[in-house]
Amino acid sequence: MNALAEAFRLIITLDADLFEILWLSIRVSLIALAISAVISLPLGTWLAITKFPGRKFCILVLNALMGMPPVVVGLLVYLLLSRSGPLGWMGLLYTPSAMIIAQAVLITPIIAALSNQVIENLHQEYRDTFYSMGVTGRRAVVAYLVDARYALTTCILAGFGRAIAEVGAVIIVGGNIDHLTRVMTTAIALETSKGNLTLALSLGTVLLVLSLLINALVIGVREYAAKRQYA
Amino acid sequence: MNALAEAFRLIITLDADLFEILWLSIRVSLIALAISAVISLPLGTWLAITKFPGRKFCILVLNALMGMPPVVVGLLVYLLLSRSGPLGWMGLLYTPSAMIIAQAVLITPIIAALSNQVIENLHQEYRDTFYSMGVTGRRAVVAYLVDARYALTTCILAGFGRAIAEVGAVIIVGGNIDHLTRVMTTAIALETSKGNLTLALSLGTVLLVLSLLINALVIGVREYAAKRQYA
Amino acid sequence: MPSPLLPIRISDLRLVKGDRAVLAGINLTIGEPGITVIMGPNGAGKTLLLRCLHGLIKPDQGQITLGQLSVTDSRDQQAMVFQHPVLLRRTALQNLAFAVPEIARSEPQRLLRALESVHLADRADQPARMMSGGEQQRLALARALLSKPALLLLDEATASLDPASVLLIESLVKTQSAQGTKVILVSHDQGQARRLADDVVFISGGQVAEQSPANQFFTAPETPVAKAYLAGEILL
Amino acid sequence: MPSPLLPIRISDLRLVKGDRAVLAGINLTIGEPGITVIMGPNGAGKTLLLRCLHGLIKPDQGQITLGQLSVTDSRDQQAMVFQHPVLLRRTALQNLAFAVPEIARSEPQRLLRALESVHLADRADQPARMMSGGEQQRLALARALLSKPALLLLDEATASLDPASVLLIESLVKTQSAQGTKVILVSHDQGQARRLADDVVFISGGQVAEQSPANQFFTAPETPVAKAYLAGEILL
Amino acid sequence: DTIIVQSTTSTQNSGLYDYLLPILKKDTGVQVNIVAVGTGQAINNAMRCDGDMLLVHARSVEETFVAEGYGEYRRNLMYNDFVIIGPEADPANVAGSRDVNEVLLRIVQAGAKFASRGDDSGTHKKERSLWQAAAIDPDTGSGQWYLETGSGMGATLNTGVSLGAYVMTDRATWIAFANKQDSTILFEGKPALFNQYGVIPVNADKCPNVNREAAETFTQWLLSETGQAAIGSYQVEGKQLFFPNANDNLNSSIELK
Ligand SMILES: Nc1ncnc2c1ncn2[C@@H]1O[C@H](COP(=O)(O)OP(=O)(O)OP(=O)(O)O)[C@@H](O)[C@H]1O
Ligand SMILES: Nc1ncnc2c1ncn2[C@@H]1O[C@H](COP(=O)(O)OP(=O)(O)OP(=O)(O)O)[C@@H](O)[C@H]1O
Ligand SMILES: [Mg+2]
Ligand SMILES: [Mg+2]
Ligand SMILES: O=S(=O)([O-])[O-]
Repeated sequence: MNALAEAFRLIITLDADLFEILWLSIRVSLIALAISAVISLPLGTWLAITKFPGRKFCILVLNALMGMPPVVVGLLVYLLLSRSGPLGWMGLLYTPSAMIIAQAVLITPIIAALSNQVIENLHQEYRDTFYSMGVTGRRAVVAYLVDARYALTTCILAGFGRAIAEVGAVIIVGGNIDHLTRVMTTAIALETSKGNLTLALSLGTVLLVLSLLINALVIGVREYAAKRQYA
Repeated sequence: MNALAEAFRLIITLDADLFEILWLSIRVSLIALAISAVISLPLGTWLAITKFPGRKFCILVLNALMGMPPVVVGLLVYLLLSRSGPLGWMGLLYTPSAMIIAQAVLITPIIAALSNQVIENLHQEYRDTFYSMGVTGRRAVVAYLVDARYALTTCILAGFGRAIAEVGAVIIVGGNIDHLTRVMTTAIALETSKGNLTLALSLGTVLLVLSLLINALVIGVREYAAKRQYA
Repeated sequence: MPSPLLPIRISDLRLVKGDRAVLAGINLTIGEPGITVIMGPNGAGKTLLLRCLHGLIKPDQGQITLGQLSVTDSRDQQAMVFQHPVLLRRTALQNLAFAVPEIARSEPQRLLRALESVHLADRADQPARMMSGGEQQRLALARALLSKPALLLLDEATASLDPASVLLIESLVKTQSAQGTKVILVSHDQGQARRLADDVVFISGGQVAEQSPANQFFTAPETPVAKAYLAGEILL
Repeated sequence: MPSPLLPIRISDLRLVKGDRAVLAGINLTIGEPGITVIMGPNGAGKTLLLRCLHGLIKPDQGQITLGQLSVTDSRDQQAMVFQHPVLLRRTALQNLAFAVPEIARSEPQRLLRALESVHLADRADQPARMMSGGEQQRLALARALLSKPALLLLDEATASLDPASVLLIESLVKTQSAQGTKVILVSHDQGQARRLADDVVFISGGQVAEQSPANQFFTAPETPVAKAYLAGEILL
Repeated sequence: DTIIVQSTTSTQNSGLYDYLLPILKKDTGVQVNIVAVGTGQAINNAMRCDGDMLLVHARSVEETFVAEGYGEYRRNLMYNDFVIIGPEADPANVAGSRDVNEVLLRIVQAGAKFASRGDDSGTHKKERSLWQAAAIDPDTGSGQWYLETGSGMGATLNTGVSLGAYVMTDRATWIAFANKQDSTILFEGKPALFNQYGVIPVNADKCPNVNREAAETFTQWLLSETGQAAIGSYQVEGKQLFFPNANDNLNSSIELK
């Protein structure tokens, strides 16, 4: 198809504009992922291993929030950051920071809910032993995260996928402003609305290639570490 | 906030138009989920338990496809279903069927990649026993799916969340036609572009409530079944 | 110094699973230090009783006190080795370090000595889950002993050990007991019970059938059910 | 009718993990029907040897043939009970039905009889993972016996059974062996080995140290290492 | 009878279709499904035969579409005008400008922000032509003061209003827009801001699947007395949004209000 050839051309010539957009996409999504992971992984783990009334309900809400429409997240963050909003004084609207916030909000429930499930499975195995050794609280959370690290990479990659593919939220809070907040997905949406389907598709292909590379990197590191450890 | 009050009003009055849109959202996403699950769960399972060259690469691709931008999926399905596309004769463009196809394409890699991880964990436990009992192929896939059913619900809910929250793909192939292909997310996008932020947010809230109810139903059934079984 | 968790008093302990009373009113007082061996047929409720003592299961009914303490309050002073020990996805040494982080920080050599004591010194860096069944059981024992508990619960802790390892573990347990740790040990191995037991509790069908000093139990069991068990005749 | 998988020939079997040769050149021929007991210290390589025979591990080097067949081709005719049996997240009866779907369809009563034979008839509908250690082991045995294998591999299959259950299982194994199934059994229980073994293979440090008829092995072991093991003296 | 109209967004966002289509349905029985997208996408979709009619406002593109045989013919349908909106405080003081050139010049000189659609739509093309007429190249300030949102009119207004930027928008979308905050119309009513909407039935020779009859019915209804009257009677907040002009095919000297 034309789009593939065009994508190939885009990748090998990689002009400054495309590079700028690509790099912003990566930066925004990775930072959002990092922020989200720091919150969501301990949260998901803690919910898996701590008993308190309302725990089931929290997990339910996390699961439901996986279905939070990006546009809604975008609007909420927009209202928060808009000049008349509570955080308006920070002047973050229509900056990459705003996009990072929106993406982090969007993927936190996803990573939390998925990691909750992973840790719950491991918890069935470790619970008695940890109880017996008096391992609770923070130590337990860290131990679970460490011991489930391989399975958790899939949760993290799911979060990354959602972040990098996301358009509805970032376009609202970022504004898709050229040379400022334009990322791959908003560029694709723009080309689509211009009717440049081939260009849109080839940008999509470039993004997928990028996604593939990052996934390959992460999975590669995981496999390498797993192999080294159990050699 | 106003949006919450408005959402509450929308829910209790639930007029025919809103009901139509809500119902279409649910129908499209659930059918897409069903189609996708029938493909992705066995696929993810099969990839977790079958050794063949290129298996790792397939899993890598699935993981990367979790980051497939909805707009790209929308475009691909559009090109397929467009009058001048290969399946144009079926006349599916701008119908709910087109939206179902797009959503199913979008969430299949997600459910497959997540279930792959879940089954891989169970496989570590069952592998030797299944090998010893000569359980392979279809029987093994079914057995894994049955025995991991509780953990798999989270994967399925993640897929559902992505489907119901999705806007980029369905707006391209559905066209957001009033009384025909307008779903909650495209309605929210429309209201946002009209500047009706409050209405958009309250529609978002309604969608979240719906999501919460469906999640509660699924998780409730899971808990009930788990309890009955291990009473 | 006798264990501060003595006497252990269990009164009318009941646990129902489905429609079966798997613990059907256990009344038991363990007042003496030393080693108490719990015996009884498969499914008698030995593991469940140990789990109740350790606080892993809340019984449906009944009371347990250890010395002045409740089960919860005594948890820190207890250690347990499970019938199927669960080791973390780490090396042998890391498994020990994780169990006793303060010791790992202040006296790391003690971890190595603990490994030596169960003859696993050369396996320090092997992933624990890749060890043989007997090696894992020995590692779990070393882990439990490191915390110097006041009460040590062992659930068939030597079931898959070779004869020499069995004797090794027995001597470690005896040493520990001599240092004041109260040991409660579940075993099907009569030889082991004879070698270790100060007294024996015989459980059957979720109830205590007999509690006697060891020599009396093995020479002249009071109850027909214990007699039959020792002769290998009880079938549920 | 003797087992079609005889003789079992193992030549120069090697397996290296990290920098240790955990199987260091095993040469072994098992030609006679009946029950072969494998003994040896913890970590000797007994489990790994059984897993190689069953095809669960591909050795780094060496050959195995069973009768005319390779390991892979004989898989259908083998059954194995693992040191820690894994049961599915289903009821006891469903576990059996899953293992032998044709029997479950054509003669479902056979499943119930199998449960009875290990005295678990009244547990048919209990989730298997909620059973006691000994109950699980008995269920795993019933599962392995149902397929009427030509070769039955048992890895410490009675380690956590009570004395009566041990005798029960032993008699089931003997019956099976009398019907032509070749049995290879790993055990640390010398009493059991004496009761069951037709011949004994003694493994130590990943190598076969001795292979003798049972009465000879127990009365006059050829190798010092076996002698020490029987006396409870070997420590790795 | 059902047809699909590939349409510009302003007509949908302003509520025109919600008003017209029920009347049409009653008059002719035709069911019209609106797919409202960017101009480029609408034309592309129509070229791929995924619509029976095109309703946009980018005259030169529309004429090419017909010239290349994708459309049967093009007719003027209605017009309104573009306006320049910005914060009430009007930091660049554009309100008092004499003409559009001066508006743009003042914005640049004051260092104020200007939010552009940046999406090659009819509106965007119009805006670019204004910059060109004023001999200013805004691209040098892209990302600094010239903000190309690459989005539809509504999204661009959301952005512009939130940033206190100036925006050129069609009047209909602005009147119906609900998130005005403290922005308001600062400049309007010059012939250079004229905004013509056109209607084109898709050519059945290129696209055999089109519902030619119903498309023709709809087109003729729009151009008829009834349709034109209906368009003229649509109001939001007491203001007329679109002015029918099917009979004027020169539209050179329309009087703007
Ligand atoms: N969660 C549960 N649900 C139903 N039954 C259970 C559950 N847990 C234990 N049981 C039953 O309770 C009985 C006692 O179990 P327990 O594990 O205490 O036996 P045990 O005396 O330790 O036996 P063994 O010597 O085999 O280890 C068993 O029959 C077991 O099947
Ligand atoms: N994957 C592995 N990586 C490293 N070492 C391993 C691995 N699997 C087994 N070993 C080592 O190989 C040796 C033999 O293991 P095996 O399980 O065969 O012992 P065994 O004779 O069955 O002992 P036991 O009586 O304790 O069950 C052990 O020392 C074990 O630690
Ligand atoms: Mg037990
Ligand atoms: Mg072993
Ligand atoms: O309605 S537009 O053509 O300006 O998108």
